[in-house]
Amino acid sequence: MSNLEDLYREVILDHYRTPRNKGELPPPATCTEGANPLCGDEIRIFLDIADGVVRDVRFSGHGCSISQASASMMTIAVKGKSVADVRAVAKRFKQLMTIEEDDGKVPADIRLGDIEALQGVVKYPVRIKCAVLGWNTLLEGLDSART
Amino acid sequence: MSNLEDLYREVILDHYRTPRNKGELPPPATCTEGANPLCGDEIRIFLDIADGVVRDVRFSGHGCSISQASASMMTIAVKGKSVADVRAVAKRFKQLMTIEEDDGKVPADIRLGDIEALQGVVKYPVRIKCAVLGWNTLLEGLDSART
Amino acid sequence: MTLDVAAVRREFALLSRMVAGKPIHYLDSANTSHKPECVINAMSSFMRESYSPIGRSSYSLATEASDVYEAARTKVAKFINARSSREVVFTKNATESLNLAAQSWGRANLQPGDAVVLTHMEHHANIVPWQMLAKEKGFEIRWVPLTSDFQLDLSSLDQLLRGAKAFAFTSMSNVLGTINPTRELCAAAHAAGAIAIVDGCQSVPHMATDVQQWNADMLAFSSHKMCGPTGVGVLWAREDLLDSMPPFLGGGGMISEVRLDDFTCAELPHKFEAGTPPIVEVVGLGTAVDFLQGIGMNEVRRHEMELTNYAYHALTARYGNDITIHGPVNPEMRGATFSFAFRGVHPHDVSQVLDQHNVYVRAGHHCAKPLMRLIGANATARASMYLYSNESDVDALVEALDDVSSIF
Amino acid sequence: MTLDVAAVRREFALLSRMVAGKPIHYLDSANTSHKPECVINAMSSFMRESYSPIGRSSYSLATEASDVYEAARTKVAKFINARSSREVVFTKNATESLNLAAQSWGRANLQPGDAVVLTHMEHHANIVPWQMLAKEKGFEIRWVPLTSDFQLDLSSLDQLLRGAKAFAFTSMSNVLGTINPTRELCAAAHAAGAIAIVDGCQSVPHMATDVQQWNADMLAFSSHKMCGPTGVGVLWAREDLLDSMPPFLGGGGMISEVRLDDFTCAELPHKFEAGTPPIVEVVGLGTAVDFLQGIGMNEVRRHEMELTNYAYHALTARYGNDITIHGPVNPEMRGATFSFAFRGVHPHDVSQVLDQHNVYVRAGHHCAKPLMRLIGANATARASMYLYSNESDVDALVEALDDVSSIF
Ligand SMILES: Cc1ncc(COP(=O)(O)O)c(C=O)c1O
Ligand SMILES: Cc1ncc(COP(=O)(O)O)c(C=O)c1O
Repeated sequence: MSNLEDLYREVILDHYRTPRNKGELPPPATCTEGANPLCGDEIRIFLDIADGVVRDVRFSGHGCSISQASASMMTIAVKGKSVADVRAVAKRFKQLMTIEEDDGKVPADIRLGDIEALQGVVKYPVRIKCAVLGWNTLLEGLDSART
Repeated sequence: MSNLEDLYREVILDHYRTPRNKGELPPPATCTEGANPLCGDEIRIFLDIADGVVRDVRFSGHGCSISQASASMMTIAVKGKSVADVRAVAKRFKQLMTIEEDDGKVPADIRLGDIEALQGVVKYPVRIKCAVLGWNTLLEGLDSART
Repeated sequence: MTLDVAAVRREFALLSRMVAGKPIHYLDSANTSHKPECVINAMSSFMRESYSPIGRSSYSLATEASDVYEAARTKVAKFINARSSREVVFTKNATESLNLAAQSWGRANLQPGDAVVLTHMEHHANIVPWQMLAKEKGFEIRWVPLTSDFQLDLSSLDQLLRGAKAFAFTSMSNVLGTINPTRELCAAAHAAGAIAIVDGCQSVPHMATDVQQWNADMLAFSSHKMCGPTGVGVLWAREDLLDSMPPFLGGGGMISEVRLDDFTCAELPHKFEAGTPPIVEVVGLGTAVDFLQGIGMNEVRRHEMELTNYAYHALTARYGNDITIHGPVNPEMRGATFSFAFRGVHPHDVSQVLDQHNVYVRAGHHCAKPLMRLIGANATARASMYLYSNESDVDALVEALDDVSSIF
Repeated sequence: MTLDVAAVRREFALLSRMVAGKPIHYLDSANTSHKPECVINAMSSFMRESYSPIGRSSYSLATEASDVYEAARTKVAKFINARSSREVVFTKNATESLNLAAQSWGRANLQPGDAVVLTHMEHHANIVPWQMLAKEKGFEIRWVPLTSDFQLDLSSLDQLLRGAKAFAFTSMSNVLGTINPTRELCAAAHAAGAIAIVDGCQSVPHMATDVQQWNADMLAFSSHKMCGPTGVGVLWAREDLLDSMPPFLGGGGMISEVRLDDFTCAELPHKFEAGTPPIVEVVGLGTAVDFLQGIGMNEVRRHEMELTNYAYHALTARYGNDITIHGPVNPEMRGATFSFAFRGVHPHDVSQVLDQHNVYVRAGHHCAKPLMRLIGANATARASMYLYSNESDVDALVEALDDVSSIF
């Protein structure tokens, strides 16, 4: 057995094996596509937003355990939250992934919970792209929903 | 004093300082241009050919001592000779310069005389191109005179 | 005389590197190969003792360096049995070689209504240059499909080639390992009046190459995959073809005359070598060719065939239906490159776990997205071997895959 | 702190090579520079210990190598004060960089009726790519003339720039040594609505570079002239410009998606780096940048200015009217590159005699035929110096020229 426990934590493997909110949402929900050209991973994020709140979210596509688990955990973290809070969670997550600096702008009460299990990814820089794929696609989805 | 005596023999420097047959010939003499892109040398060979004999020859242009001396000596060697003999001399010269192999086809009585002073050039491969510039242009001139 | 793999490995310092106290198993040679000591030393000593501009300066140091550089060209020409070293153009990599073919030959020869035939197993380097030019010129690109056993499907080749001006294909797939019948494909191209452009990246490093026996028109390959340095590639082409082609990059060294209003080109092969060439890298490539020929390309091929056989059986014996190898079974028809799917685990995860065991395989689309789509995979894991690979590399792969099973 | 040339020279093994029992005097650094031990060692150790594919594979060895490769990009970006390392594209040499500018930016932006402005002192690398494209696209090329004291004649610049889309010029002449007012030239280009493309081959190795202070749009230079390896060059360009440009070479690494009918490009800078890059050479270039910055570019410049002064006076004091130096007198306005005519002796003969004294200068047109025609020379002899050159090199040159007098 290798020492990959840091990367492949039990909660991550659980989300990978049994992804939550996997599937699609019919229009008027928005659909946003994302891809990681390096490894060929592709993801679609469906968002049902009303009154500034993410009422429902789904994801589909294919990818490695990290991208799938991250997307699955992401759906749980954002469902039912205000768009502003969702953006804050995403920002905090990117800070965890070390690709954004902590500029002190994310409110202290925004917590990542289970998602923190992904912090082991930071030791494997190529995998960071896998972990953030769903989140970047989510942010694009929020942008396009606004316009 | 350096040991360049092999390259810059007295007869070569003499032809360089006092080139023979330098100048032009009016039409119907042919004029053929040659150039060495590496060092920028340019030469023109004027040929007056009648009844298969090179009745007169001149050269003009600019170049280093080797190219100028070689052209000057060449004019002396070919003037008054039959075209066939001129080709044979040129071939023998290129054999001397090691850029053509001796295939035994040049008649034994074709001699280079003074021109053999140029054999020191062979030790300086880049200068071989200088030495043969006039000769290659001469051969082109013979070709174009025929057609 | 068979290849002594232990002796060969001693030439490759990197292969005895230890990571986390354990030996490494480099199984990514289809991507790039390691460099033997003789190549590294040739480059260092050249830089320490003989480095100088080539071609342009006439002092003794420069003449000496030019001779070494041109001697390397002659070595490369002999290595592929070219008629003359004037047919050997040094580029920066095989990708530039193929772009040169497309931009120079293609732009001069292709019009709307024309067709270029590619195959479904091409590397992006032999696809994108043609797509870029097709956008500009409006010719058609046609694709040779594959059979279910990972060979080119030649049943409709003559039809595809009808009216085509060029057939550009790989001599060996970098994903499947499939060795294509290059000689027959060249003949088919010629029968249809098309030229044959061979992407030799995967075959030239691994087996003897004879462009005259193939009767090919162009061949592209990279130094860095054949024990040579990065930064240099080769385009070989028939001399008359090169002569007829317009220049590709403009600059010093490739001209004969430059005036304000126009320029004329230098002779071959300089016409296609604009600017200061990769001097040291060409010297290194010359040494790599000596190294490979010292061993013998037939020995290299034999060794890799044995290893292919060993690996195929080791993997399938241990994992049966849990592993799917995308490529031909018969080692005679394939190189030592294995793309595989393992128990539905994503290739990225497979390679991550293998990495933990110092088993280095590539995971991804291998720059062959059209092929990936065809075989229904978004990515594969790929283990690829070379003359320095041995059974212990294979054993380590087989063993490490077990850990993939235990995690996923 | 001034540059300790003796210490610097110890880093360059080749400079202490003896030929025929005598030391050598390398005076061809404008052509290509020698390599310090640190660069040679960085390349060898990288090949022995860390060589691996970059970008495409995800195992630890590959990640490690990618990091070193990208760190070199950052070093180069800082060296020229680029805003971001995404603006730094690795090519094979400056010639490719300038062809990239012409073929990608030029083909997308130039139409019949447009104009590109060049100067009379350009290297063929900054002439021929534009001539090639002009043949295809039918735009006009205009030429900035020179003054009698070997400067650009700027009196009619605004007129020449009127309606021009690009102004491409060298920051330092490789023949005359003239340093051009790059910042002012960029401003003039912009005032006319043109982009400014700087050929930095001769200035970047010899003095501090600040693309932001210049307000340039593109800059091309070569590693091999700045203590780095052959096989790698740089194109820097403003990010928004690079973003707007179509790809140049197609292949692996530069794509985001490839389908049978089309492809999309990768992000910067990868969009312009098709195929396996010169991995080891980029690592070497990174080390060369460290080396130069360790010494300090202002120190390099000061040293060369002193040497220029020394050489100018040594040559004219000894030979007076027998020597004609084609270039500015004032060392503040020129680099350490001397093109000269000597007593009417052909440059080829001059360099031949100098070679006999191990004094290595270049003779020829220096890839600047339009300039040669302008100064009325078919060829010149050129002695060019670098941070490792010293007064003894100059003395040897002066002494050896005496022998030219004695033969001719
Ligand atoms: C001013 C100038 N531009 C361009 C080049 C071309 O550089 P490279 O040969 O490295 O492509 C050179 C050097 O030869 C040069 O001096
Ligand atoms: C079949 C094939 N063609 C082309 C290439 C491109 O070679 P390079 O990246 O050296 O230009 C490769 C390797 O990546 C390859 O495997």
